[in-house]
Amino acid sequence: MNFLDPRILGEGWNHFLNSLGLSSGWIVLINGLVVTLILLGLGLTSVLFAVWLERKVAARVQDRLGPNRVGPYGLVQTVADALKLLTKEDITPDNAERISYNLAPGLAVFAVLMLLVVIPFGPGLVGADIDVGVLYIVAMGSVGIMAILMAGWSSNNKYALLGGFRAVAQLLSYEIPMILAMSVPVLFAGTMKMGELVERQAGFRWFGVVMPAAFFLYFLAALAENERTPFDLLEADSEIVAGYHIEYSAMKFAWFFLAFFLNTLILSAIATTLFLGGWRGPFVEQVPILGIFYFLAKSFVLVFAFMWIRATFPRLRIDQMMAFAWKVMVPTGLVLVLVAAVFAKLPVAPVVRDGLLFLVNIIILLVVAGFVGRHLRLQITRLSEA
Amino acid sequence: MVPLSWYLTVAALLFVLGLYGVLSRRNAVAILMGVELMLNAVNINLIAFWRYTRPDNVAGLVFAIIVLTVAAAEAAVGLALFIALYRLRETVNVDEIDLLKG
Amino acid sequence: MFDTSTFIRLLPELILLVTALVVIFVDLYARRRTALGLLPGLSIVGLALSFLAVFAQWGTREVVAQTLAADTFAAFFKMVAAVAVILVVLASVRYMRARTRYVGEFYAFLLVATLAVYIAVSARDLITLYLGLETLSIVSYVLTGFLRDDKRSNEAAIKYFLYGAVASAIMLYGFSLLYGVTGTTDLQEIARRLLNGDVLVNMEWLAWPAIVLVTVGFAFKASLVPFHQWAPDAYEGAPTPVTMFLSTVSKATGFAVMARMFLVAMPALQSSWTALLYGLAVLTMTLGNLIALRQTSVKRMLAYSSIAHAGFILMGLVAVTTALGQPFNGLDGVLMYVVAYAFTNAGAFAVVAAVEDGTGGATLDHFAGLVGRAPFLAAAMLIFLLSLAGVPPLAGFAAKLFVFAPVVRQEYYVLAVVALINAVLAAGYYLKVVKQMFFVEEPERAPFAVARSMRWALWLMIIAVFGVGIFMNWFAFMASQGAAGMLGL
Amino acid sequence: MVLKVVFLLISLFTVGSAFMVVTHRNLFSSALFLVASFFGVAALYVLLEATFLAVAQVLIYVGAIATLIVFAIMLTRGMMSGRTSPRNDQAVWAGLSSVVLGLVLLYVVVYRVRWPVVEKPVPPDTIERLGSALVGPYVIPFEIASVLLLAALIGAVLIAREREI
Amino acid sequence: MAFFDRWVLTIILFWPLLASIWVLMLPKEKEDQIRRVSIWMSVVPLVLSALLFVDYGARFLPRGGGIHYDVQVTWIPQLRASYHIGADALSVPLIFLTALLTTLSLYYSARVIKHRVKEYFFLFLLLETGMFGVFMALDLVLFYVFWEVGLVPMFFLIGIWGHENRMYASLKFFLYTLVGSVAMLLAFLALYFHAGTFDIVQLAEKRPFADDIFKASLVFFGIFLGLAIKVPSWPFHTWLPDAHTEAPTAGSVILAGILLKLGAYGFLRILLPILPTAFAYWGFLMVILGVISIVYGAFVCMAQTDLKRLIAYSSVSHMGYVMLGLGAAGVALSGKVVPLSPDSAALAMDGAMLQMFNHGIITGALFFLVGILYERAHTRDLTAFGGLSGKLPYYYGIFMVAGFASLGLPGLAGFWSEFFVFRGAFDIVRVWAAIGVIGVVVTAGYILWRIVANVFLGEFNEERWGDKLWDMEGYEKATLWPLVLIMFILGLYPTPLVNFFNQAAVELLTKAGFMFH
Repeated sequence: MNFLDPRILGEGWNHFLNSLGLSSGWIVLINGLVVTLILLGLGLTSVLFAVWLERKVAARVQDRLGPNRVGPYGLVQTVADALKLLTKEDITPDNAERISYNLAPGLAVFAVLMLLVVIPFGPGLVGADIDVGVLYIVAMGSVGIMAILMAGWSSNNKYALLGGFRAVAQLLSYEIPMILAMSVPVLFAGTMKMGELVERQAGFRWFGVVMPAAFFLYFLAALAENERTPFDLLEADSEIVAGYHIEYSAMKFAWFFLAFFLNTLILSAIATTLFLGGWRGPFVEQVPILGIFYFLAKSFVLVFAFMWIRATFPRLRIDQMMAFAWKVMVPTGLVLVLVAAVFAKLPVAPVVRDGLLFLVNIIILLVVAGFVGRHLRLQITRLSEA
Repeated sequence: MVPLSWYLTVAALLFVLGLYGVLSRRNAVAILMGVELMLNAVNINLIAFWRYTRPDNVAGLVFAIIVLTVAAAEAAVGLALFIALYRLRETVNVDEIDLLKG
Repeated sequence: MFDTSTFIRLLPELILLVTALVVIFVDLYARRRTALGLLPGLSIVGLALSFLAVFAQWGTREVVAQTLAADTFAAFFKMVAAVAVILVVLASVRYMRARTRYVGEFYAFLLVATLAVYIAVSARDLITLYLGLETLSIVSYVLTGFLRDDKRSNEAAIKYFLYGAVASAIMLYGFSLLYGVTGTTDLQEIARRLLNGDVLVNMEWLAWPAIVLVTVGFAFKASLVPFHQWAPDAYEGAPTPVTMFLSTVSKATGFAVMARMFLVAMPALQSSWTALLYGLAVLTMTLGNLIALRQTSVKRMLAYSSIAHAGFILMGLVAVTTALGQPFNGLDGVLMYVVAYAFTNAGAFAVVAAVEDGTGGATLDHFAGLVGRAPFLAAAMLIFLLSLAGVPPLAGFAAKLFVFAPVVRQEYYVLAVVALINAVLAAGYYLKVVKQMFFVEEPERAPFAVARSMRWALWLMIIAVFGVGIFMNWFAFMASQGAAGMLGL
Repeated sequence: MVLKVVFLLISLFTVGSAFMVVTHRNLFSSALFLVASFFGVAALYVLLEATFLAVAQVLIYVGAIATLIVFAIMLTRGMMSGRTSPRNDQAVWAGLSSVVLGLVLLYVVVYRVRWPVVEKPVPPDTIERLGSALVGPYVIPFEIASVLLLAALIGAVLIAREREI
Repeated sequence: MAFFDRWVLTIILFWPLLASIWVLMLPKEKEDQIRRVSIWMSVVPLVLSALLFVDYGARFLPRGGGIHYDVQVTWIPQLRASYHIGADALSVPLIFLTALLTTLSLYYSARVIKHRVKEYFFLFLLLETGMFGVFMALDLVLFYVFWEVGLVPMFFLIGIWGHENRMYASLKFFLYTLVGSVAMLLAFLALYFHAGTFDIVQLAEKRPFADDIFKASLVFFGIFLGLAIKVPSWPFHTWLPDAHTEAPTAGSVILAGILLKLGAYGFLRILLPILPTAFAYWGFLMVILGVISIVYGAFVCMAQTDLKRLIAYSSVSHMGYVMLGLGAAGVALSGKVVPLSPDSAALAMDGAMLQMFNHGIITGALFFLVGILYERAHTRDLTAFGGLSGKLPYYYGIFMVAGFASLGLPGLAGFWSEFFVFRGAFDIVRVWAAIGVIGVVVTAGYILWRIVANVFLGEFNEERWGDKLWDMEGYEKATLWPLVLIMFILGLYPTPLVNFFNQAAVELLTKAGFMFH
């Protein structure tokens, strides 16, 4: 079964390149290109699938059929749509700020694609397992915000600008609970390397299971980061007609579209890595290639959850959304980080520790839920009185 | 390996460009951008010195991190001031704020 | 490395930090009326406790947490800062209440600024030093622009901010060069490696750029010409209590770090920095005074005067001798001047604040006939102005004595003559204010009252101004101990 | 050799962007060039084997500072139309003095001073060292930095907040 | 006696300060009480200083003078500066003069000053402490402190209660004096660094810079500037006419009577003992400045139409005598000119000191007289008057006494001092003394021709003055009689005072290294 271990495959590949008599510089270059191509291919294919899935899920929730004409179960529908988009006329508004207008979509995709580099798809299957992987993810996230700002500004459109503003407000706000949630496993594992984070979740001691509250926090923040309902205010059609990408059409719109779905996938992938044990699963030790399937499976479960929520929930009001980030999620995140820091140093057996941690997490979840619930009830009473 | 002086040259150029921006711009935000360039130059210096003279002592890196942090705090306060200024006066051009003179 | 003794050494800083947090929380949760009464009291208690904590440790000379120096030099400045900030708080009670809702934040910021001063004056490491200075600066920007709906306050803050950001960037570049050449951020270590010439060839080529760049940052904090342009605007536009703070504590900090930086880290380059500071001192006092002569706003006049005084303080550093045990070594002059000046200038600005409160402005015209309208204020202002002019037996005289002395000792004749001319120039515009207050009579203008806390503050400062002048010996003793106790020398 | 070429490309990109930052008429474009320049600097850090700093550079400079700047530019957009000259009346002097300062710096820093360069590899545990340094010898700066950030946060909110009625 | 010796100076020194604080505490509406308190309080130092005069004369003068009643308490140990006060044959008479003039001024002011009474008396008493302090200080820091303390109240006295141009005059007065005093401070510091102490007695023993005439001169001129501005010697005199003219009457009296003496006193107390070489080296310069002051001052008087300004310029001229006397002593000290009699140096100095005292009395009286006239006429224009001798005979009489004393009529105080100065100076700097005599002649000219002829003789302008001018009242007589009496006493029997000053002069010159054969 060794040939199914990607690590050995990689060694073989390197061996093959060496046997061709290439210098080490070239090998690095070729490997880089190959990895890039693989990641790109994987990413883009997944997007095609994800778009189809989204439409199907939404249709099912809304009691429709969804795409079903092009290809089996409409599977090729997305390809057709993409082709349509690519062939449409590319419009640039007259007063647009050309450079940033044209750069923004590319940058948006670039920011997300860059994240693929650090995600471990399977044992040893990672583009570059850098020391500061988690930090890198956070850093790249801010580049995405930049792209949205550029788009919003350069379109020279009121709605686009408003969308841009909202984007910054929302994305920056939710980045903080997200970072806090991400730092919980980091603290616990004592590393920022994505690969090692997965290693530390051996034996079903997934961080998401041990610390459900952190996972939940991350998930909520990811929803917002991905501009998904109920946090899709920056493109809310009914308010600001699609927000920052209102002026974009054809190819450039496709870029944003791509970035959006890629983001969904990658946020799920990160969640999988950090909280759901990454590629870990039964028999992975024996059949490493299984890791990829486990990884994709877990990720798509999360993606499905994203879609489900999108199709189900109504949109929040902007003040509610901001209040939720700053008054609920940030404090909760801080508490969680504190708890994790304390428990990571607790001198007890791992099992006991994990059990305690789980309990504490559940308590925190309940308390927060209780607070939010009480607040909501109060508001409702106040509304009904008024 | 790239010689240290190359890095220092880049840093010096960034520094001087930043300074030029600071001295020549009218817009407060643009001045702030110049300052950020200067701070970047400083950080290049620090990290280059760290790498080339004492890679086993992290003082240079710590310094650079602190500079980053301070830069963020400074930018936050500065931009808040600019926004307040714009609200009060509808301008962020430095040579148009001249209530205080003498 | 973090044992109990470290915490005890850090007690003054910790007290300030805790007080700041308490102030914020009280402000959040207490009723507004209670808070208004409580907050200044809390701040003063915290500052006083912190002062006591510093005082209790007077005489120590050791390294705390590797990057701080718990020495008498730092302790001296800390005590000055604590006392001065207490006065600022007293002077701001009514002033700030009338102008902003965010009183709690104001006091918290003052406390954090004091904390930054504590850190900066005791830093013995480039990183800590920079961070202390920068924290002080950033908090000062906020304090300056605290009255955000007031165009002047905002403008002052922006000018302060822009100059400050640039100056600190330039200073940092100098720091980075120092770090590069010595490979360390520890001041003493830097001094050692600079003295060991073998570290690098051509060090003398670096001396000037490094010193000039580094000095820019300090000169900005201490508002030395030509890095002073922010000062008059910031002083005039800032809320007057903040001006008190900027012109005393903040400025003193500039001198403290300058002294430590040059004396501890760069004794090897003394001839270079002395020459630079010499020029700066001459420029600073002359220009400051000449421009002050033309002012019609008392606040602005005091601003320029405080620039000029920075030049006087600088004389102490120019003429510093490394024999820090002896009196009149220059450094003790800096310390004396800082104390005297803190009380005096804070007092003068406090009177300005009170006059602003009572008359709505602070131009010379608002001071006309003050003696008939608020005799206490007029008398207090007179005392402060005379002290600024260096008339004995007030604090300013003690200060002048201690900075003139080293200059005479080093036989810097030109500097002495320049200082002489400047002393007279300065007296010229101080007397202008005195003239307005006492010689001009405005019987038709109504008298006005002074807030009680302000009265307290003024009395304290008057007593202090006389005290420093008459019991010069005690302060000189502290100053010489402070100077001699600088860690690393 | 490859490194040198890469270095030159990156520096050219960085300095070029910086040049555009200070000369471009349109402030928003200036800000974008600033971002580019920040990226270039981050790349230089990677060349210097300071990965953490490179990431931090992107995170803080691009993610926080540049975003703030762009945000501020958008909020004050009435002024960005570029109708008036972006330069003040002392631009020529600024240019001259900058050039002079640059020449002096380059002459002294690059040409005159012999820096105490040692050829040593970066220890593999640099990040651990950095972490322990921040809570070890440099704990005071670290803590003060946190105080500073909190103060700046409150201060910025206080100042930029909408006016109450 | 021990108690007296130890405490008398301190009590004299701080009594007025206490009085001023008392005044400060009184509510400002109770003007009469303020006046009473000030006057009676000021009598105490007057009595004590008179006692001091008698006591010193009886106990110490016969036994070779010297500094007595000294108190030394450490003040700034690091700098070896102390609260060191004491009095010798030179300062005892001057302390008495100060107390006397202050009491008279307060008494006179009590009737005249009706505006901002409290502040006035407060400042006046503060001023007295400052003046006492200068005459007593034996420590340079202390000396400087009191020197400056005297400055501020006078600034206010001129600025608040002065005449039309008071603001300009007060500012000019303050700034001029400040220039000098800061220069003096720098020079003091140089002395300190050379000798390691601020104590005047010790410094006189150590003779700093005795072997380095360049640095000695530098220090000398630092101090000289401060003192010469105060004296004031030509060319530093320009503040004086303005200040004197604009000051209120009592202010002018004190200014001319005592503050000018502070400068001359400094020459004797500091420059001569501590820097004898430089003093000798630059003695000739002082002679020249003195003679220029005498002649220039006198001629300018001739051109005045403002009565008060005239008296003010006469002060420049009269203080020139002091400078001439001191300079002559200095020249003798240098040994470049060998006088026929070694006593000439002491004589010149005697004359200078006598002149200090006499000028205080005489000019004080003259300023009172001018003030009295101004109170009635509200003008100081000489030409506006005429024929007052008939209308105000009493006033005329007193004025004539003071005027003749001023021009040095034998039988009155002024004669002796001029006589001594010229007698001493002739032997040492003959030509310059001779030129100086021109000044004496011109003095007679302006007293008789400008003042007497214009104001008292001629025709009375009935139309303008009618019954607006009346003769002296009781309090005015009471103010002036003591001064007039002293003029007569000193004119007829100057011996006691000359004894004092001669003792001081001999002492100072001996210590400075002058050889009496």
